[in-house]
Amino acid sequence: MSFLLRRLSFYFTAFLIAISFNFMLPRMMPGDPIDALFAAAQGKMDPAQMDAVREMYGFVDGNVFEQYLSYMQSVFTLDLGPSVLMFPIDVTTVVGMSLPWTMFLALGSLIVALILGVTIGTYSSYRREGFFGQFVPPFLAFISNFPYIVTALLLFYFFGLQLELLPLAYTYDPAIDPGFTLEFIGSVAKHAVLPMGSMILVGIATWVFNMRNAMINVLGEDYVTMAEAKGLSSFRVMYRYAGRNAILPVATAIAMAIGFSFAGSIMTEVVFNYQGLGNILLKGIMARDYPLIQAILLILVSAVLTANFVADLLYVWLDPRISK
Amino acid sequence: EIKQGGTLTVPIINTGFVENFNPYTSGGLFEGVLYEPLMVFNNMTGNVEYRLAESAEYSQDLKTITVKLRDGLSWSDGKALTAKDVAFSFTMTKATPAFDQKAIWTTGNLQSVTATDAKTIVFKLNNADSTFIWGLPKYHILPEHIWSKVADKDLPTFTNPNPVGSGPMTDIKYLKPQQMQLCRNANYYLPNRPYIDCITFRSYNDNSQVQPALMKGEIDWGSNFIADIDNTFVATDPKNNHYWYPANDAIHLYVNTKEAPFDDLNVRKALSMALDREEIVDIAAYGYPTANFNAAGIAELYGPYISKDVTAKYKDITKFNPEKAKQLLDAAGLKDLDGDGFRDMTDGKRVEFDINVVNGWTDWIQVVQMVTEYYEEIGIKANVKTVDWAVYDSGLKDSDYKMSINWSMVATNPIEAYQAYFSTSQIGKSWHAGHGVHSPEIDALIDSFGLTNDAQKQQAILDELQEFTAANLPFIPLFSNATWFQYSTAKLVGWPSKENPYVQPVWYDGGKRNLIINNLHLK
Amino acid sequence: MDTTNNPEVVLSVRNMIKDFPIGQSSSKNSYMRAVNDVSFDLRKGEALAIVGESGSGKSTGARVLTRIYEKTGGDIIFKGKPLQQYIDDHGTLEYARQVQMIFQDPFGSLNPVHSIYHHIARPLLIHKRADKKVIDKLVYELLELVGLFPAVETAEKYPHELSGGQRQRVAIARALAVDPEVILADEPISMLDVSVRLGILNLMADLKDKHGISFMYITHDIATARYFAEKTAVMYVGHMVEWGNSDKVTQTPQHPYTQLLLSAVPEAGQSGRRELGAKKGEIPMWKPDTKGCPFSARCPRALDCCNESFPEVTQIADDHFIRCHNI
Amino acid sequence: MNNSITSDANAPVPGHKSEFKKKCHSAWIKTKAFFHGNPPAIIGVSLMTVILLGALFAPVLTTHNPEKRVARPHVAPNAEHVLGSTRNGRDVYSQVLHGARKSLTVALFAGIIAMTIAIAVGVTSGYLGGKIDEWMNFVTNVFLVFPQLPLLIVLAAFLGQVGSMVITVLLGVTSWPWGARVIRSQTMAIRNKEFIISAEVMGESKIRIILVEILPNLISIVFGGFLGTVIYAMGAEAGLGILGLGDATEVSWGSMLYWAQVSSSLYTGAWWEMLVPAIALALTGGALALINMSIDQVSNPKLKTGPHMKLWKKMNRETMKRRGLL
Amino acid sequence: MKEALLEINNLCVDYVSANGVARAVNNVSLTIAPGETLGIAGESGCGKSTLAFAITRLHKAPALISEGEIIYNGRDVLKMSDKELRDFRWNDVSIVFQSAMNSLNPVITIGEQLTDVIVAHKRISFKQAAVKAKELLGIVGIHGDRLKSFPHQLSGGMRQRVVIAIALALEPKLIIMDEPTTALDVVVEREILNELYDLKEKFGFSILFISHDLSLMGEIADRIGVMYAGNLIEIGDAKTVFSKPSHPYTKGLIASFPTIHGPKERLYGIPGDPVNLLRLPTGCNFQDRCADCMDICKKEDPLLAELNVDYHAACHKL
Ligand SMILES: Nc1ncnc2c1ncn2[C@@H]1O[C@H](COP(=O)(O)OP(=O)(O)OP(=O)(O)O)[C@@H](O)[C@H]1O
Ligand SMILES: Nc1ncnc2c1ncn2[C@@H]1O[C@H](COP(=O)(O)OP(=O)(O)OP(=O)(O)O)[C@@H](O)[C@H]1O
Ligand SMILES: [Mg+2]
Ligand SMILES: [Mg+2]
Repeated sequence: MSFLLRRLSFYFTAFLIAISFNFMLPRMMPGDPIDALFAAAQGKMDPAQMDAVREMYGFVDGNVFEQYLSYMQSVFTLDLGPSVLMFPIDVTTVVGMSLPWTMFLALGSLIVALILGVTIGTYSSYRREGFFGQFVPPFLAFISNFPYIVTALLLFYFFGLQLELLPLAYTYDPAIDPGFTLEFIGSVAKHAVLPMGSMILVGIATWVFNMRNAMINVLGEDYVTMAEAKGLSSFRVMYRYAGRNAILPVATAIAMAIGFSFAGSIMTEVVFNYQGLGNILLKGIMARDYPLIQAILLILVSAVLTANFVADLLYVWLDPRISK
Repeated sequence: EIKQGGTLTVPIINTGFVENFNPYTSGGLFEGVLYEPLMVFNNMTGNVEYRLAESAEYSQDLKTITVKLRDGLSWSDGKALTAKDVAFSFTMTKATPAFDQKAIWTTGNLQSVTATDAKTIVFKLNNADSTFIWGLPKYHILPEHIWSKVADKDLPTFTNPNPVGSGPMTDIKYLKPQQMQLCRNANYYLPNRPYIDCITFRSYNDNSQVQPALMKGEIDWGSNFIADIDNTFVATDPKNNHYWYPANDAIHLYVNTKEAPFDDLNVRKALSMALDREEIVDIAAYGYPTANFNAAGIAELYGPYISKDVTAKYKDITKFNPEKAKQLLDAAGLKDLDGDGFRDMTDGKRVEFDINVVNGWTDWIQVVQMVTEYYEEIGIKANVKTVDWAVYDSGLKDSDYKMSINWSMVATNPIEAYQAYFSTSQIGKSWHAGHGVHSPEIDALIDSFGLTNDAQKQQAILDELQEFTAANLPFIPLFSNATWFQYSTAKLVGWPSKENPYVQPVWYDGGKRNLIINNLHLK
Repeated sequence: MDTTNNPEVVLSVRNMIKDFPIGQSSSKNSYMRAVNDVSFDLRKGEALAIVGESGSGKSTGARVLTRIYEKTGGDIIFKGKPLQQYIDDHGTLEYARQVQMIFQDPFGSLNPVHSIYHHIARPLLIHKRADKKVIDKLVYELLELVGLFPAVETAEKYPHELSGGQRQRVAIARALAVDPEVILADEPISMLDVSVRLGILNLMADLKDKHGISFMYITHDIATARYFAEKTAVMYVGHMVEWGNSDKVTQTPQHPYTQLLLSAVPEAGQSGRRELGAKKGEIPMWKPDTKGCPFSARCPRALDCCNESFPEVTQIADDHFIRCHNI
Repeated sequence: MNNSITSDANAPVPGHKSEFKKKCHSAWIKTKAFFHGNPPAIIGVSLMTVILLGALFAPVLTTHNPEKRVARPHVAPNAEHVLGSTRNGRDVYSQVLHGARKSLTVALFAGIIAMTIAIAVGVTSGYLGGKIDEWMNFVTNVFLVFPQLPLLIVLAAFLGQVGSMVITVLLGVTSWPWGARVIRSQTMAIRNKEFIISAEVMGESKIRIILVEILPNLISIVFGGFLGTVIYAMGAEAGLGILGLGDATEVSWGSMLYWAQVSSSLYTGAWWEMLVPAIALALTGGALALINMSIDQVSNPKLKTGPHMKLWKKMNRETMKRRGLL
Repeated sequence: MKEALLEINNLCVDYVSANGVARAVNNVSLTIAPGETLGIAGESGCGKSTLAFAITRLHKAPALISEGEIIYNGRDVLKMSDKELRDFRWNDVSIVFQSAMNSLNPVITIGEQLTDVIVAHKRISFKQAAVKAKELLGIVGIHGDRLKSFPHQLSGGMRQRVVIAIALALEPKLIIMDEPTTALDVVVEREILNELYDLKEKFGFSILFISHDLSLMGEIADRIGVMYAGNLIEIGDAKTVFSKPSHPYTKGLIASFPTIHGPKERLYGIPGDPVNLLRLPTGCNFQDRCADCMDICKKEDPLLAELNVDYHAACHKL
């Protein structure tokens, strides 16, 4: 138990550091949202109006320490103020709108890539000498080194534009009303194929290699040989005796991968105009929408920390050797 | 015989739609759609298209404007739209400076707005200003019976749920993050208008996504840069896919004349002569914009106002003539002293400067890249400097640049552009005034424009300003931007076009799009 | 037993205690006592064998002596001076030179990325035993001394190119390089092939006899203890329970634990089930405030007092000591 | 004893003259062994060699100035422009070679920075342990759980236009924690190895133990981590470039992709502008990944494959036949 | 001699490595009778474990059983199909691995590791198997509650017993024990040996007992085989191998063990180092270390010759 407590306190401290950093970030950088707003308006705004607008958005200078305190307060009350980009809508609302999609995209692709990768990794290490084990992993290493965006663009171009097989944008067909209907779910699935597909393509190799390395270490262990000597079926040996142990080191990597997956989703969302966090993050950055950027970073940090914590729990659960 | 019905689909570049129908904070999404303007100044035809207003008149001393509304106006909820609403709409922005789009209150020229009767609104000004009226369409006419209920301090964050407007489309059918639809206003003041039933906004990230949407026929009206449009868009359906790119704002290279060697007029001339504008337009901008050979600071957008004499007189300056440019530079004493292929100042220091351009504005970056190549031909070392917007912005305003690419103002009348260019009061405030060419006479000349309502006198002033600009050359003209306008006649017709240029087809201008929406109908 | 001033005694340990923290809290009971009240003398040219089962604190004792671990209590007297004083006078490096350690694992005690030459040359350089110029010769001499021929070729090899026995010889040569007074050999042969074990033992015996080096020989193989060492000490859960002349300890064991140990040793020709003279039981974890005799739980002769106090030292014969309540 | 060692210590001895030669030889043998029967290594290293040579000799190999307009926009590959021209009329072939220089430099230096920090933190923390370890480990973990790429995007955007220098440093200082963690755990494993303890007992200084005794044992994971970081940095540079957060006027693979994207080269049929840098990236990344994979095969003895496996298969087949099982 | 339970004829096992093919087991022939304990002794790397693995055909690449046959009850193990092999394993021959403590999967409860072998071979439910498992643990002196424990929660000795319990699960005819007690303390070792004596009495299985501890071997085995560099160099009844060894290596080996009780004198062991399997000399493998090496030893491989009834050794001197 003290193990978990210690981890928890670590996460909390890390969280504090992260959000403090989050606070400092915009204040260290040049330019403010109003400038950006001006750039976007390309001169259609009267300069005399700028200060008024600045005030409207709440960008008035003040004591940094006071700002910090009120920022902290806003973080813990989840009241992050209005977004600049979508003024006067609350950042919380904006984020709440896109977060589910990003979670769906990032976690969905992570899970699919994980399952596929682990399966392929297990198999390719079991049949290491065969064609599969010799060629599939290097091939995947190759595929996954296309940058996210390029993979996404290529898929977008070929499947969306050329073959017209799959939709080009959005999370679902705007003509359909969201709800628990087959039509809606189908539309969501159809719209997710390309963005998820590109993320899976890029992500899968990591798991193949992680799993393969872990498996190969485990396959040499005595307990696997013993399981074979016991006359168990090779399926049981592969999954219960070898895979079960090989998944352990892979489990720690999952938490880490969540950060990467979110990063990947930023890129893919932009390409596929997927209404997720990444999409608005990038727009928010361009617009210097600090409240929005801060909120999204906050969410990312919390997500990664939570994922790490869950991974810790998972590890404790998976590995009985860790003291409880 | 005009058919009623049909839906217009347009792309909106944003991060998704949210429930905010406040016209001042929703990024211009509803101007001319949900909210009808008082009038539209049509720069394409030179006419004033009266919308809610029936007329607008200046008093003799140019200190009073009397606006008369049409008969029988009503809000979409059926309540009458009166002069009181209009007066309220203008007064409201006094308490909310952020809404004061043209700073009519903040800069103090507007004294009062009053509704003298149900149809008449009177604007009283402190000083005579014949240009004041051009700012009126920027203010949204809002129903007093709704907006007066909102406290002044809450106005900026007021999201105006269940909006009531006077525009052609006021019925919000649905709003999803990626798409929203507005349908016709049953109480629209024009009979049978709009012809179309609904307008659908689709959200896109950027041009690169609008392009495939256009190609696949998902949208009817594009206002975006589309690469290689003939092949990618028109070719997919030549009968219905069209584009028309009339000239828009003029793009110049701004030169800081306070610094050597740009303080030498001949050097500026040489830098202008070194450029092959046709080629730049052709390569860097796919040939869509029009090269600008007018050294007078304005371009095709202001066509009727351009002085032919001035253009002719200074046409050599804008003609591609590297040999002449070299001669001028030689004469200016900029010679290659150390034989590295680049010219040096008389003190032996190489002439080398950066051309500022905003990071990410790729069309301009390409233009500037080409410019540097041309300058290299005449032995001038120029570098492309891509900077963040904030840096670019303050550079122009604080005159902290040697050369910077920039656009001129799009306004109802070129005088506004000249105001921004030369008024001493604009130094440090506008991007256009940092070049260092100013004089009290010019200030006076510009100010005199607003004191008259006589078109001929005004033109004379403009001619003089053009002459002054061309003679001093603080801007090296490059080209007129294109007005990006792609349209599909697959479903709807009535678009403005080269053949029927009834308005400049700018989606992002509420008044102009209002005219177009009113003109579109089923095929 | 006070032999502190005996010139023959090189290293003398008095009531040494070593605690290890367990868990996070720092209360008294969160320590385990790996070594408790251990005293012995190590004479010049003499070997002391420490035997005892796994986890009885043998290695810990040796590691305290080489200052890998800090002692918790007791005194270590080196060459007539308390250890701290000796170090103050002569420096850490000098003590490190005088007291060398040979590790249990010949596969782990040589750095796989360095040649044998490096392994032998480094101590010579650290302790400035030789000039860079003449160092080669010294290295070869050392290798030959421990029976690694041809020395030049061996020196160029890497650890993985040597067999276990050869590696252990390198480890010995490395210890010898700095001309130590004391060598602490921590199970130096337990990982070796049966056929080469004896070679190492004989080599150490030669070094002891011919070069006067004192050995502390740690093992749980009581037969080799008797074979190699003049003196033997038997440890159980951090305590010395019986010690003295090796033959006496192994031939006439008096402590019930020693007897148990000896009775368990397999012997050819004694086929069949052999009852152990002790109860089954787990080895206790010794804490600073644990009372009694550590063996009491398994002891067939346990008395009531065995749970109360740790027995005093009793001399039962010439050079034969035991700590037991029930002799 | 004392005498036996130092007696004729002054006599000259045949030195270790041949040591260098021998080292070279053994290095050669090791290299040969590394490649033998290790197709990933062969493919990876040859690919990488080609790419590196191309980058190194870019000025000689290129046909055009990569930063100059030398053709009409979007000229399809032809004899004059083997890989076509960009929208801006630049020669794609020349650009991709020159771009390699920038992209690889960024990636390599980011890798070096990251690995240096990782080694410093990892080894110190793993070896010294105690409070120092606790703190360093904490810092590492904090860095580790930070979502790096989004952060990078934000940072890059806030810094405005960022040149390759800034990207290098940003990538370098944000990519080290993973390596540090792996190195730390390896160091902790090695720290308790007897050869380290015996060096300590011998009186080696801490710094020497870290540098001479521990570090060489970590070579393969350091190198593996380095390659991993390089791959990552290359992808991240490209990603930032494509998002327009890099310096579009520099010629790098990232900026090439950026221009390819803004000029909609795929839609306009100018696939070469997009695909060439993309494939260059993928090839380099793939090559590095293959090398990394082959290093794994060498450093992890259980992964060892080689020509002997072929022999084994052959022998196995023969015996199976003999037993009538085939 | 009784009908053999297991008969190994001319078995050869090769390890194919990058540096060449090493023959870890060379032409080994032996038999094990029902109820007999055969000890295989020999130093590290001489091929004992390799031989043990070969019997249940556990070798994977790069190891290869290249020659010979392994006849169990008239069937050649090497010719069995995968299914037959799975049935044969553990039902007929079970194996206690060297370092048996590590042959338990650390993340699976010992209960499951016990029951799954029963379920895999018998048509019974997990519940019934669990009852049986509890019984088995009781046999080796561990309380049935321990079924839910993970291996790390048990001491080394207990783990060793669990492994033995698993080996007994299907009551096989032959149990191969590869150095089952080397990692343990003498006291624990003794406890386990006692257990083993009892079990053997109860179940009557044969044991192939592998160890390099000759004293232990002399105590437990009926017959002893001694291996050197892949060859079986001497095999015969335990007493004779111990008291009157024939092969110089066996002699050396026996002389390498100091005893507790005997006279204390200097022992000489065997000089030199074990041979490298990749660079075997022509002739006898032991020639370099042998005090009585003759010319013929350098030319010809000595063959296993019958010296006595059921007593074989391979040396040119004999
Ligand atoms: N660094 C340490 N921290 C905590 N406990 C330790 C440490 N080193 C040893 N111990 C504990 O101290 C006790 C004695 O260990 P030590 O290694 O001295 O035993 P040993 O007699 O050498 O055993 P072996 O024969 O297995 O080597 C053991 O219970 C061990 O767990
Ligand atoms: N996987 C392998 N690849 C190559 N050679 C191997 C492999 N496994 C074992 N060997 C070699 O085969 C020989 C016999 O090994 P084996 O494990 O059978 O020895 P052993 O007699 O059981 O030794 P120990 O007493 O140490 O267990 C050794 O020389 C060893 O180096
Ligand atoms: Mg020990
Ligand atoms: Mg073995």
